[in-house]
Amino acid sequence: MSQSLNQPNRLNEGGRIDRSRRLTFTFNGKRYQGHAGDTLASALLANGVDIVNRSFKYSRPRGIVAAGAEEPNALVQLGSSEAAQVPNVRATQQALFDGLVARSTNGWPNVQRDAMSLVGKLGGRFMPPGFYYKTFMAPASMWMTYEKFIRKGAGLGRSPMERDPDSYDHLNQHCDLLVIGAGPAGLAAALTAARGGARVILCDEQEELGGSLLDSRELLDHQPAAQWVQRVVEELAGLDNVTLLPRTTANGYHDHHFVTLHERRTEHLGETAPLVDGVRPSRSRMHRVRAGQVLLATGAHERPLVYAGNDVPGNLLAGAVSTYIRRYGVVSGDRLVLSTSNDHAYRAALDWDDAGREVVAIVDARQAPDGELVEQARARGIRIIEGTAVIEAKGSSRVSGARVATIDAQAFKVTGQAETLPCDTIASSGGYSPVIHLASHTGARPTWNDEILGFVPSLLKGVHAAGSARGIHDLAEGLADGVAKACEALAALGRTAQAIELPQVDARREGKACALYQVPHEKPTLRAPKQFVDLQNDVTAAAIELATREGFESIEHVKRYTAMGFGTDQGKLGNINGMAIAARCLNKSIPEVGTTVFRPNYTPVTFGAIAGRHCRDLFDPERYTALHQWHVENGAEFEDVGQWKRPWYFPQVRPDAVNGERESMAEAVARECLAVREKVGILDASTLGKIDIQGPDAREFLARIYTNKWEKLAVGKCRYGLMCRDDGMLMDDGTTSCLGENHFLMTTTTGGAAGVMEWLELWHQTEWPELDVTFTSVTDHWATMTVTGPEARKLLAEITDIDLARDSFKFMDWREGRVADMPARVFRISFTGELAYEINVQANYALHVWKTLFKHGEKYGLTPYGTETMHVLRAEKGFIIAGQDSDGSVTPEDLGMQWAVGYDKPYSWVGKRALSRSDTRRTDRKQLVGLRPKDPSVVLEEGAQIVFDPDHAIPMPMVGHVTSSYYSPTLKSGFALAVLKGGHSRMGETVYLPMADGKTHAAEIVSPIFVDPKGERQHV
Amino acid sequence: MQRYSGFGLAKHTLSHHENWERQWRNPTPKKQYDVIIVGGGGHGLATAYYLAKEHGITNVAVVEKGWLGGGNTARNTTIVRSNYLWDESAALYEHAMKLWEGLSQDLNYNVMFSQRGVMNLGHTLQDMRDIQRRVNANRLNGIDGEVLTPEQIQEIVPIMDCSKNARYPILGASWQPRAGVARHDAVAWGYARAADALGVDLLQNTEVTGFKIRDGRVYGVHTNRGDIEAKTVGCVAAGNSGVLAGMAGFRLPLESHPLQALVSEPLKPILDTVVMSNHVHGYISQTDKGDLVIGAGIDGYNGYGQRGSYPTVEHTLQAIVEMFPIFSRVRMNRQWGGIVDTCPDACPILSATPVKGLFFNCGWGTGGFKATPGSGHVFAWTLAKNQAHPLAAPFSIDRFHTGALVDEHGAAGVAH
Amino acid sequence: MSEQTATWFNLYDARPEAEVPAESPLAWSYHRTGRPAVSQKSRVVLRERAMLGHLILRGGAIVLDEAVRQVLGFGLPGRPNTLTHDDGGERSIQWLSPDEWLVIVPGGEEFVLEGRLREALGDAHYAIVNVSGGQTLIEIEGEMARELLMKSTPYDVHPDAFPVGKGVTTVFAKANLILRRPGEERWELVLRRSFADYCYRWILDAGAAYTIGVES
Amino acid sequence: MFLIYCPYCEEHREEEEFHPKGQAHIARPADPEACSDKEWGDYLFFRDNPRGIHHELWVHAVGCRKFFNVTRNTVSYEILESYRVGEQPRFTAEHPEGRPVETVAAENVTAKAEVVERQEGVKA
Repeated sequence: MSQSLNQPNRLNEGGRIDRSRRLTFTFNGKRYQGHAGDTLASALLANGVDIVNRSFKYSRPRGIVAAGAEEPNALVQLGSSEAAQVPNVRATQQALFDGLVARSTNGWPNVQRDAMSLVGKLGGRFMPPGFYYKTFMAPASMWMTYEKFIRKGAGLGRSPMERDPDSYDHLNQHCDLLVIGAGPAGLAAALTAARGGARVILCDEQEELGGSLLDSRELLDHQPAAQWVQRVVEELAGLDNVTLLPRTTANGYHDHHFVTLHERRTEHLGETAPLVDGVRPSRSRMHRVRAGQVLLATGAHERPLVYAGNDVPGNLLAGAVSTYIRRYGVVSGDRLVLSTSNDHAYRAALDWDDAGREVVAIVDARQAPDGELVEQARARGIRIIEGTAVIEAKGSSRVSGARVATIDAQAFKVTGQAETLPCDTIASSGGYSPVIHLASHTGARPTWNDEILGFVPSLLKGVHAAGSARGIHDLAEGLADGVAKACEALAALGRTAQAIELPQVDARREGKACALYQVPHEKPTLRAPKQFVDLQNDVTAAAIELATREGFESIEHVKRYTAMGFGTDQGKLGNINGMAIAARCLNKSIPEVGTTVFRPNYTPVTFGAIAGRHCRDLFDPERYTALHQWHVENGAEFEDVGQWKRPWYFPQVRPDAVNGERESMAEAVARECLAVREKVGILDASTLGKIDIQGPDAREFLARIYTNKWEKLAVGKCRYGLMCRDDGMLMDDGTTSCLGENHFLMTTTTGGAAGVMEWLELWHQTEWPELDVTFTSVTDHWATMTVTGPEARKLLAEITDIDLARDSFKFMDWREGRVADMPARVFRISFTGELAYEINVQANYALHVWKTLFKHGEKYGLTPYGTETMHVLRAEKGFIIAGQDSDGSVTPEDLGMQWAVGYDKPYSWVGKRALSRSDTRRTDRKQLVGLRPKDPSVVLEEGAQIVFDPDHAIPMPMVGHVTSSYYSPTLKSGFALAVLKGGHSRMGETVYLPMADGKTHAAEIVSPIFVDPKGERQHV
Repeated sequence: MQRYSGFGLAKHTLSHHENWERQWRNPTPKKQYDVIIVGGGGHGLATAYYLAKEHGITNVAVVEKGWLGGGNTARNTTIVRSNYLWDESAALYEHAMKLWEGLSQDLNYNVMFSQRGVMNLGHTLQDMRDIQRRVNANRLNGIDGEVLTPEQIQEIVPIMDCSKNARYPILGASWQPRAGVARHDAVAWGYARAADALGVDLLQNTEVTGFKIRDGRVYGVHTNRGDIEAKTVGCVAAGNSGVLAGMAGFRLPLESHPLQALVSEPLKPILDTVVMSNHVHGYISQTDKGDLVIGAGIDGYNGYGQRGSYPTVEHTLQAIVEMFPIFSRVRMNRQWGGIVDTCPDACPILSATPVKGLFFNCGWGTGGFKATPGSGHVFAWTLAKNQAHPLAAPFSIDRFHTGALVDEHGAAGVAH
Repeated sequence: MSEQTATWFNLYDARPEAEVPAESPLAWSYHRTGRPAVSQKSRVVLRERAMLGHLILRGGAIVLDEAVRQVLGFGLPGRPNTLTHDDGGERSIQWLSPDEWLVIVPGGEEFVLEGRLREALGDAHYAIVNVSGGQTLIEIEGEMARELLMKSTPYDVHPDAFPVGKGVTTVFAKANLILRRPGEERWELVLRRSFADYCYRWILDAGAAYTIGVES
Repeated sequence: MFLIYCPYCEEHREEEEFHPKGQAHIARPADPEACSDKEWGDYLFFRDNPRGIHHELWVHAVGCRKFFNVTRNTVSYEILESYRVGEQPRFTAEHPEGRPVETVAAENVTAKAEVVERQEGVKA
């Protein structure tokens, strides 16, 4: 075979690429061409690009090693525009598209000539594992400076600096059987289950389904395996009960068979999702799969051998060599040396030979290998050197030769003279590790199997593994295993499945593999040239040996001390070799050293895909009242209260405005406050929680859940209540009205509504099921408008048929009637201390009532006000806000609200017992008081800490803090509420508030009721 | 103990690193010790170290069922800060902070304590009230801290979305410049090496299976490697404390919950402080290796599985992308879970128990790592003197009966 | 209704007699976000059925069933997570919990219905709550309606798991709602008023890929 | 993410619909005023925290809003059963393989009877 003109390593035929479609791409600023069907890695190899990156710690040149998810080196920064940057993309998993732009993540000024490599060469020896811990300690003050330099070397790729133009979404999936991996076992399993009528999802991380069959030398039914794949995939695609997901990685296996599958929907098309019909589809999608049973057909990863210089570009996995040749028509060099411990890897040499390139030698660690593939190689005249291994790769930016020698793997010794074989590629294979990551996510520890020289997964109930994923590497057996496991999985679901007919596979005799991990060198490991175990994190065999020497004996310690396995590949290639080396050093067996644990993700997933659509405007629900549009149109600023958007204040255009300037918050609030105190204001109080309570035991229930008494509250009356947890601390408050003998309407704080509802149900369902009472949330059903101020009655009278006369509709009464032609419940309760009516109407009609009020209200100066004014007005009256003036450590007594505590109620209500514990009986507890700054122009800072002695040295004994503080336009002074140690008995004393700006404010302890202490105004 | 220094490193380089000594021995358990520490995490090792160093009690065994520092020490997000609300907790964490500040030198082990500042964001008016309350309290307690405006925040973290049109706009933040992060594993190893050098026996793969108790007094422990005796036993076993208390015949007001964390792939330096938000719920920093370390929420159920529920991770990353929209295309590498033992008031227990001679140090919840030196220091004092250290006194088990909780949880929700 | 029970509960028509303008919970959404037109390309169509009567029934199944049959002419759904409806499909009852049902009737009927049910139920233990102002119902239809739901709710909406006649309360994006399937092609979503805008914006966002249209 | 069987909805639902509410079977002392501070503190704050089988209270918050109990292994996270408030578990630390169904059913008869009575609604 000859080679393609401008792609020196591209074969003229073969592979699954589309040669008619040429794609242009840029790598490190240079333009290249590849074909549709290429990965970035195969295209780079085709173009003879050897060095794709620089290593993390030593800045050594690195090339492509693998062909899939296990690739440790070929990490690139993708993206031509700033917003489309993606760091650390694995070139072996990135499909090539036209216009792709990528660069190496490390290397300055470029990967060919990297300045840092000098540091690596010279300084590398000064950087054994853990060297950070042993140095940079003196002088102590210099650490932050040292660290600045250390940080300069941090990272692989870089974050984009602009917002992501793409979107991501989630799809919730459910199935009977999830099959992960569409190689031979997965396809056989999926087809079996699908024909059995089960709901099946089949996913595979590669661009097309088929797995190892896509580059297999084997024949199925006497035809290339890929043809069988095509037939099976076509049949599956035609079935309604099957969902096929190529380009989809199962990245996490969570509890109860919840598996996340990350589908790359558009990454193969461009760096941003291309428009379809004018709509930009999601760039990638997370399938949140709840499966009945899961079958892991995830295959195996080949283990490289660990020998000196094994990181020089041109060292590849044997299987990768085959994959590039057979799947992409790319042969990665001219002269190959294969170093192997098993028969299977011989395929690489045969494929290389088929590609018309020279196989210099096969170096087999075994004595007298005799498998069928070995015989095939012999028959072709390929030189096979037995009992030997590549002990060292020569070359710096590309392999130039392989030093091979006979070895004694058991004794870890080189036993013969080394011979140097000139070559440009070394393929190695030390065996195959089942891909057990997903099973490991479930918490099940894998177990070592000496037969296959690898860890096999332990499986929870409902999880199955088939084929290579559990160490069955033989094709015929793997196919049969897929069928068998699918039948088992379906049986567990109570379904039956018929075994499908399997394609005919020629039986192949394979010789036994031998155990070889680190290849011995003539020099001891600490003195030999670097033998890499974890290529991405630059962890060497010497580092592992040193770690064990220093007492790090658990594999977890070794990994953490050396950083082995902490890269973005999670040690897919290196972990087992690392364990083997640690075991050798500690004179233990691999399973004695520990096991290997993997965590999600199997391969990294963008934050965006995990976040899905829950970002920007949809990050969290915004809850609106029925009057929201009016508030927006009338210029309200909004405050976030829980998920609600509440009007905070309504700044108006200033009377002296030239360009429509609006009032400041202070100005708006002062105006709103005075309007309420002097005329009439209106508040949208719809966000308050409202719970409809019905049943013959409703009253008894209230008496148990609230601190105060409810037995005598008459129909037509309202009462304020405090709700405590059973530890005696206030949790919520609100007004509850008696609508009928067995019917109450409870209100809660805005933020507390959902919690209170659940609280009521908790007590009813678990503690007092004998009480006949029901709770229904009506928060959203009723819109609530508070009309308050001296003119409230006059205004309301204009539009209601309810008799508002002072004596017929008293304070803390409620009435029903019409307001603005709407049936309404009107509650005469007040949170401002002024005459107030809370009007509840069915929310669909709220805007009409609100507007009618304004139509009639203009002449009374009706002013809309927001939460800030509400806070000022209630604080002037000493009304607390649960959660602001109380904080989970405050009892009703601390708040001075003994009047709302029914000490002699027959039932020991929730919170009562706790009030008599020794700590709650203390007299020096923090208690609610008012504070009046000595300087009336001062508005104390909310959260300011209170001291008795302002001259005390730091640390100062603090005796309380300011919980609420405002400027009162009524008092023409600042004022505050605070909790203060023993405050109730300290009226009139002076306290101090030392502030960050150096000023110390003095304030007098006063009653928390600042306005209308006798409460006359609300009764008018 | 082989002394570590830059010069020493150079010397070892010449000998191909063949002469490094073990960082700690692997001793055979003795029959008897003066003090047994159950739990070889950061807190346990620190306790042993300070017992030996400050109180001269060196006949000490640290009994660890797995490997040293293998529990929460190995699985946290490494944040160190002391800006707690209540005087009692602030004093304890500030005590720890002061020890952190000289720890690398004290241990001759670089724990990479990096004081890059911690920012707690406020997104609502109540958040801001809580922040002001806490920062004011910290200031008067002598703990550094200030309240930042959105403009100041933007200056320190230019890549954060501080705009008004965020779902929950950032209204301000608390900022503790002395706070930061440390290299978690190194803390355990540093204490282990220093304690070992003073004579402490570190017994790994040694699991306590019961306590030897007679007449209401402890006199040793049963382990899978035989019985070991001591008149004083301190349990520092984080998530497993409840199980140990059960062996000793009493209950603790503790629940063990999964707490998850995750890291991104390594990125070039982009974030050089720690940013936390309780409201949108996520916290984030960047390690010296370049990983973004992100803390997720605590799962509401009990769990010893070292993993939690996936939606918790989703919510956390939604919060991170909300705060840092540019991270949308950054990729999450790995997630894991720790087991946090949480008290109803989100404060620890440092206390004697109903069994004489048996002490517990637990309940650190999400605050354990940052307290490591302080916790060990105060607990060592308590074990040595058989009486609560003044800083430990407020954290006795009794408080759950008297009601004198130190309610960090209820007060301001400044967890983590 | 006996004299005594009349004072047990407060019940009255929360709807006006006069012509009073009303707004559905989605009024603000239509104003701010708008309604993408339905076209040939629309593979999902959304329509609101605003201003219906919504009642919550609480109590024992047997007693309520008897009363409901008497008043509405069809019974309570017997199994969890199912719904029943009258012949015309205009009136429906959905199981919400072992002692809770949602009744949806044409707008304006709910008050009369509540009165007649109370009469039929007499002194039995039960509760009826009118929640008509607190929620609205939207329908979604079209070939991609199911996939749109899969984007939004973890509940299994496959026909095997969600046959016609089923209804559940479940998670929807970051809100919750009632999801029902009254017909082969039609899904109904009962949204809480205060979350309606969020759900609407979510649906439009998730439905953009299907050129979702909203019927006026 | 757990898949939890709701004994009231009679089907499995996703964890996102539920809230965990701590240890199950915590009964409030019948006479709080007769409790010592210690007893009250035990009731308020002290909970079992086993490694292994644990009985928990959950609420189907986004669903039927009913509280119910779950027996779950806190290490493997396997859920062994869901059962209604007032009923006794089949799987316990002493009987990890489960007690005979009939024994549990007999215990729960009384509890069930009460539930049925309330559910069916009794005409006064």
